[in-house]
Amino acid sequence: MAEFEPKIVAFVCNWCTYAGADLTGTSRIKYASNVRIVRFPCTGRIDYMLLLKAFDEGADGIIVSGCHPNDCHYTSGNFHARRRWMAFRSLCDFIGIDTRRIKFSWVSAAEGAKWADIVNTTVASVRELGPYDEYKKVAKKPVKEESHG
Amino acid sequence: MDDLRKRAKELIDTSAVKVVIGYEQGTGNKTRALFVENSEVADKLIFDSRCVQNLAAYVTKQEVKSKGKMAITATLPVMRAIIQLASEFQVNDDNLIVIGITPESKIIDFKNLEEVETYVHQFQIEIDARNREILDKLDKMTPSERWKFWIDELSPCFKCYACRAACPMCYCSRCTVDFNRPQWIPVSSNELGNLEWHFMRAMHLTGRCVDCDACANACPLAIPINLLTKKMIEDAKSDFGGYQPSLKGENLLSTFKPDDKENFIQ
Amino acid sequence: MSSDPHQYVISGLGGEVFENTEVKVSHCYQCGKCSAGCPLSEEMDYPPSMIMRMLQTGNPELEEKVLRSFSIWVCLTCEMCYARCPMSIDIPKMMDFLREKAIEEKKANPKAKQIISFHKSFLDSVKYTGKMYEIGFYADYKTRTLKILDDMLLVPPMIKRGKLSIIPELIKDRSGIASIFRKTIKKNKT
Amino acid sequence: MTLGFYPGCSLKGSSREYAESVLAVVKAFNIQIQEIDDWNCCGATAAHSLNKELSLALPARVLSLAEKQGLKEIVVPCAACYARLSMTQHELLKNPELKTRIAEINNLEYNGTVSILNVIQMLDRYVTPNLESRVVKPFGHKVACYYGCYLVRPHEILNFDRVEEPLSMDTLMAKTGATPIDWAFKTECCGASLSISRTSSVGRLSGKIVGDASDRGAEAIIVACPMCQSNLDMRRKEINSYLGKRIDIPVLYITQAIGLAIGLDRKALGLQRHFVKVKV
Amino acid sequence: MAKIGVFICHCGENISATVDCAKVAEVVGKYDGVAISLDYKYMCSDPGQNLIKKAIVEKGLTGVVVASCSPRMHEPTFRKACAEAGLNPYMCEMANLREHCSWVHEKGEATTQKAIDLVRTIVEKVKHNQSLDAIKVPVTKTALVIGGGIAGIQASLDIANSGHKVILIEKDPSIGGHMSQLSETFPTLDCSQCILTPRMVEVAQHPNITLYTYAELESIDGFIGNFKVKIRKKAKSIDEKICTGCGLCTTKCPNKKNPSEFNEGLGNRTAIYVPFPQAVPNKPVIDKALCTYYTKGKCKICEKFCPAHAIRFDQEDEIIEVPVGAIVLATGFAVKKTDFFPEYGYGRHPDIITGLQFERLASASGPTLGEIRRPSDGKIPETIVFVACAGSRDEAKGIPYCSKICCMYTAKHAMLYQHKVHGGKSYVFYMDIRAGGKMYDEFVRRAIEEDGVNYIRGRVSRVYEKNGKLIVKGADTLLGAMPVEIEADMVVLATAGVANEGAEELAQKLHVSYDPYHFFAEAHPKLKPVETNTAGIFLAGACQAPRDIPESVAMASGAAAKVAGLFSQDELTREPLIAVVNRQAPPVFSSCVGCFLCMSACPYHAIEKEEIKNRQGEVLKTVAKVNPGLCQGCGTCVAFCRTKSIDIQGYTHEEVYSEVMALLND
Repeated sequence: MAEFEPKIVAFVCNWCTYAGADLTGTSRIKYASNVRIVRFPCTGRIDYMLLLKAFDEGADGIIVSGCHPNDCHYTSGNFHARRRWMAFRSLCDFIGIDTRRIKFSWVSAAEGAKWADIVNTTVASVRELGPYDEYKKVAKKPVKEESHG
Repeated sequence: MDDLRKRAKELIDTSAVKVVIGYEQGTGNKTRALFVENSEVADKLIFDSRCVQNLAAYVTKQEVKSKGKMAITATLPVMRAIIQLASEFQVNDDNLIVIGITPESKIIDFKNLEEVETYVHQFQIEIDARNREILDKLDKMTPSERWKFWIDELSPCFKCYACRAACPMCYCSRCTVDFNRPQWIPVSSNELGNLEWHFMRAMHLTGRCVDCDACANACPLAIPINLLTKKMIEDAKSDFGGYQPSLKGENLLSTFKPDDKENFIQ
Repeated sequence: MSSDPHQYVISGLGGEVFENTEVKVSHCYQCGKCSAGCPLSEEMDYPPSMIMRMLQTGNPELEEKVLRSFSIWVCLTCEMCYARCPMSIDIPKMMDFLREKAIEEKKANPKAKQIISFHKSFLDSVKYTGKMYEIGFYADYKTRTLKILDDMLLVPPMIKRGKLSIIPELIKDRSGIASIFRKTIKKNKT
Repeated sequence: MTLGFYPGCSLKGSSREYAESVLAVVKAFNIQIQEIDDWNCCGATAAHSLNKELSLALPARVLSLAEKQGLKEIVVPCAACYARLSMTQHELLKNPELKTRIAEINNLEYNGTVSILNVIQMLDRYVTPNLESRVVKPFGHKVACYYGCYLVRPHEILNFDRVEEPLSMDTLMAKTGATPIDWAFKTECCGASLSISRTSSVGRLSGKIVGDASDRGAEAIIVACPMCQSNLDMRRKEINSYLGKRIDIPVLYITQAIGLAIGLDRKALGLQRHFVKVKV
Repeated sequence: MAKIGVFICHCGENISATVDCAKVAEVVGKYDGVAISLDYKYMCSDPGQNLIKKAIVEKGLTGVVVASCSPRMHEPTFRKACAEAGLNPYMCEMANLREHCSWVHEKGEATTQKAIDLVRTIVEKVKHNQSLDAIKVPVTKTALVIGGGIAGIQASLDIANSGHKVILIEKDPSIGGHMSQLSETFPTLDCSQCILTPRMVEVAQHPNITLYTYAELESIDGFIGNFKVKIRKKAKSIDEKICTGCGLCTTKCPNKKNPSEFNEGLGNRTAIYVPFPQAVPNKPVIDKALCTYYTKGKCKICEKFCPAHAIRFDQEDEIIEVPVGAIVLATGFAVKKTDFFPEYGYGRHPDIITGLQFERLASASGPTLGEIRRPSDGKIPETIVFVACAGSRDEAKGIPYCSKICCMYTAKHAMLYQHKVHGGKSYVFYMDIRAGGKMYDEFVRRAIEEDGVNYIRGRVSRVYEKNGKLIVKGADTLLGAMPVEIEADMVVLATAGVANEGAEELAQKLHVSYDPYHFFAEAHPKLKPVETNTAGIFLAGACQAPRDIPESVAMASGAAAKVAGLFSQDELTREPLIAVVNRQAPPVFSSCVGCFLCMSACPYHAIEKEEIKNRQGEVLKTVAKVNPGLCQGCGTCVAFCRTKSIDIQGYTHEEVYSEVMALLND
């Protein structure tokens, strides 16, 4: 049986992680092709509802990534985002959303290798967890019964 | 109770306010909100342990606001809500007088909101023992078990929005749930729509909720949705050192500290 | 650390040093501050910074010289080098490893015989009594090194001052201590 | 709370006056103290020179025993033992695998709950606050406080005082009425671990220390380590022959100096046991 | 109905080697609203761009998706091309098929599928895009230069000479900075003050320069072209207009024993003082922390003697507010002091000094009038030791970097010593000699070869005093790390160059990034060395990293050129990717409830309150409003708004929502 290929959506900021992922490209570092990047001006712009929407629409895992603390292009967008994520993550955990499927990271424009690593480890860990059937059932998304190989 | 009625009459008679918001005897053993606009009606005012509805929810309602300056009988949760609303520019000394009621049913005449704030700040927001027990029980579950718990609990919700109407903090003129470009939250009352609605509401109340339980009390299906906000209060305490409604307007999620501690960002 | 794609790779003895002590010999930029501050460097055949340099080369001949050096035995692990190293290189920890390795490979410098005997006598005392029984240890050490007369002048005044006990104070759990030695040091090595 | 006491081998043998003076001072200040039952040698330099696991297993056994015996805090007057115990604590807490391996060797678990004090930390915590009011015979001498190696190094692990130019002993001695001198060899090594096996080096290393203290007018050298004391005291013949002159300033444990200042009996402090006569 | 054009680029073979571009074009071409979909070898080439322009005109496209490299690379190129063909440039977006797909994945179906997904996502986004117009903002053509050292002086003069107004502020009583403290300068040994003072005077006299000494930046508001800065002019307790600078007060002041900052503590100054004889302005200030009148309430001797009656004890700090269009940061550096190096004994022995103190000893205007004498007893040292890298390249002490200037000034110091003390012995302990620069290495060689300075390769472990000598313990690593001990009379430490105290605070005030050592960060290490990541704020000199004089001057001129370039236009054009608060019927309303939590969240204070009134002028509602000049477009407010009343152009709710939807649903 073919290995389960998780769908991973990445929400990243334009100035650090998007640029870092560009550097992964220019450095020709290979990583898993399961990830799809959505670009935002800043992690401060990333609405938590979008993360839920991604799960609604069938994502198995999510990456949220931006500038390291103190590196924010807008000085403090990432600090706001960090607080919001802390609250968001608590609530997810309390409601029973599998927080292992949401990876938060700081990837700077210089950390091309780190980006590849983040993607690869996320893909591997989500693959290990299997498809997010629990959520898909609630979201009335098709669940492949035998998909976990 | 006489003090309360006297004070209400005085405020109306001197035209200090146009309306006094309080409680009256409702049907059965219930109490309901009373809007005193002339001094005769003031005799209907009551206050006892049954009066748990958070009257602060009325001060942002257009119908009430349009009457003119208001006075409100306020227990501790109501006072907290008033301070939070003031920090969000919804009420101020020009349009609201607070008649405080202590746990011993004594009246406090507050001169201004600053005094209310000082009073409120004597007390921390604390989760009661019964709910703490439930939270502890939930904490001990696996995420999957919690997921099942919440899907089950929330599934009967038919989105009557009584919780929203009862909540003093849900005063938005347009709720996210009513937003349709894009449709963030499914309108239908299915499992997903219910989950997302209550999830979003809990997020919106993080750092703002005054723990008055009005939402859960208002729910016709007795869904314990207040557990969500209580959990957020608990976590705010451990993650950010807690919060208090404050006239300075420092909201928990709209501010930050550069050294906020987290342990999950890689 | 796990996300560091650049694994530290160095072959030879320097690599072994890293695996066993996490000391990266490549971190040394040869400023010489360790050698300058080492109280024993003038008695060493290679001062600490030279040892670092020799390991950096990865040259087997130089590595052999390191293991056979007197330096590693005369090092007192006084930690001065580590305290002042601008790169925080834990040289004493590395020295411990090199000593262990030198004994294992039977390459210990002949001049270090006395020092090694001292350590072994010391540990034997601990092994059999759980503690360092000074007279027994002295006797053992003197027999090992045949330096019977050295220091003997100190013994009577020490006994007079009550500084040496004639009877060893034994630990209760002697089998426990013996088992610790059994599990850590293979018999043939001591 | 009862303070645990790990004397270590020297304090039971060649440096028993250190133990005597520590216990005398502790008693004078009404501190509850209890020797760790069935303790063993920490392995000292010998163990870590020859075998890494042994050098961790021996101290770990001591810590396990202390923990089992309900001791939250132990005082380790010997600086070398203090460093060995602290380094073991550090290594074990840093590396869980190692912790498991050592527990296996020792047949004893250690959970890392014991806090390890050197003698100065112990004095600072329990004696210093009341010291000045207790002084009856101010220790009115110029003293060179000698810290040696293992009280301050490795600093990353011990995190005690400053690694260069430490001051804690000087501050403490000043409270007894002494005048601590500023000198250059506070933390230079005396060569103790080569004391027996390479006596020639020791004359030179210790000689520089005693020489500098004497040159700068010290009337006593104050130490907090049995190795340093034995070396500077018992090896005075080699020291003097290295220096080419006779220097007879005594070497006192800090607890002996404090004991004298608060009027304890000289014999109870073990002063008669020194090789260089204590005339101060 | 949308008419989207999709243009898939092969990027030579960079994309097409792993992505089946033709297939992508084919699949995407079938999507709703896609009017044309084609692939081409080089989209960014002229023919490639012409393909797009032609399609826009011929097909009447409402949106364009270029699937090629990273938008960070060519987004401006393609947006410009679209604009040239008459399509609003913000209707053009890019899908990143190269950096995020073809370069990072192996050739195969999964990679082509990912490319399809990425393009589809952007197509869906463009369907929701709106035409936007660039924002134009006016430019205030006055520059603020912070710091009056050589970098600040040079930047001020260059900007002023290009015809623009400059406000130069300096926290000390005089401009001149570290350079005014130096004796001679390497590699030419010309006198530092001789070349600096004419510049200082020029600053003071330039009609375009307003100089505020004893002044600091209080606060800043605004954005490029439109900053509003508040400057705190600390009270000098002197009426500068009346003071003639005669200096009588400084001779009469009874409070004389205060360590002089200018002489690095090697000399004293009075409480009312001019830091040094060539100071600009050459007028005294009263140091309130030291003055007997301010501390004890009695004295006023200076007032009694002042012939011009210029003393003003009641003077208070003054805050002035000025509009400026650009800012040059030239706040310089400091040298590491205190007991950072206890093993070297600095601060414990008076004859162990820093390199900057040695400059004062060697300077003709210094406390010893240029003779090298020991601070302890005034004797001329017969043996002197220079320790390089005292603090620099020391990871354990938190300064892993090379301070860059020390190798050169240490060689200079040793040389000056040999010139001044005949028969003296000098030693330099070094690890590497970094003398990259015009005539630099020759200079060091001269010290060694001609002046007989002894260079020993090894780091000093310890310095201590013994019998009136300073014992320096080192090792000669070129002799097998042989221990070396030198009995010296004086030791000079080349202490590390570090960021100024308060640099971090200033950077935060200005929203400028800084490195872990608190040096200000340039916007790009190679291509934007004088810009910061805050538009309109530039860097000059050693506030960015340790720099020598020629480099500081070059940087200052570079920053000045950037400022002049900015001032050459009357208006700036900014991207319209900013937040807006919605407005909706009837007639002008908003769903905003006016909770203003967005206000506290905004890093730029760009959110204001706006009253919505009816025809009678009664306030119906107070809502949030975004100041387009201040908003930088981070969108933090957007994610925060509960009523979804704020949205950000270019990344609207609908745009990002449709992106996510399209990503997961094919």
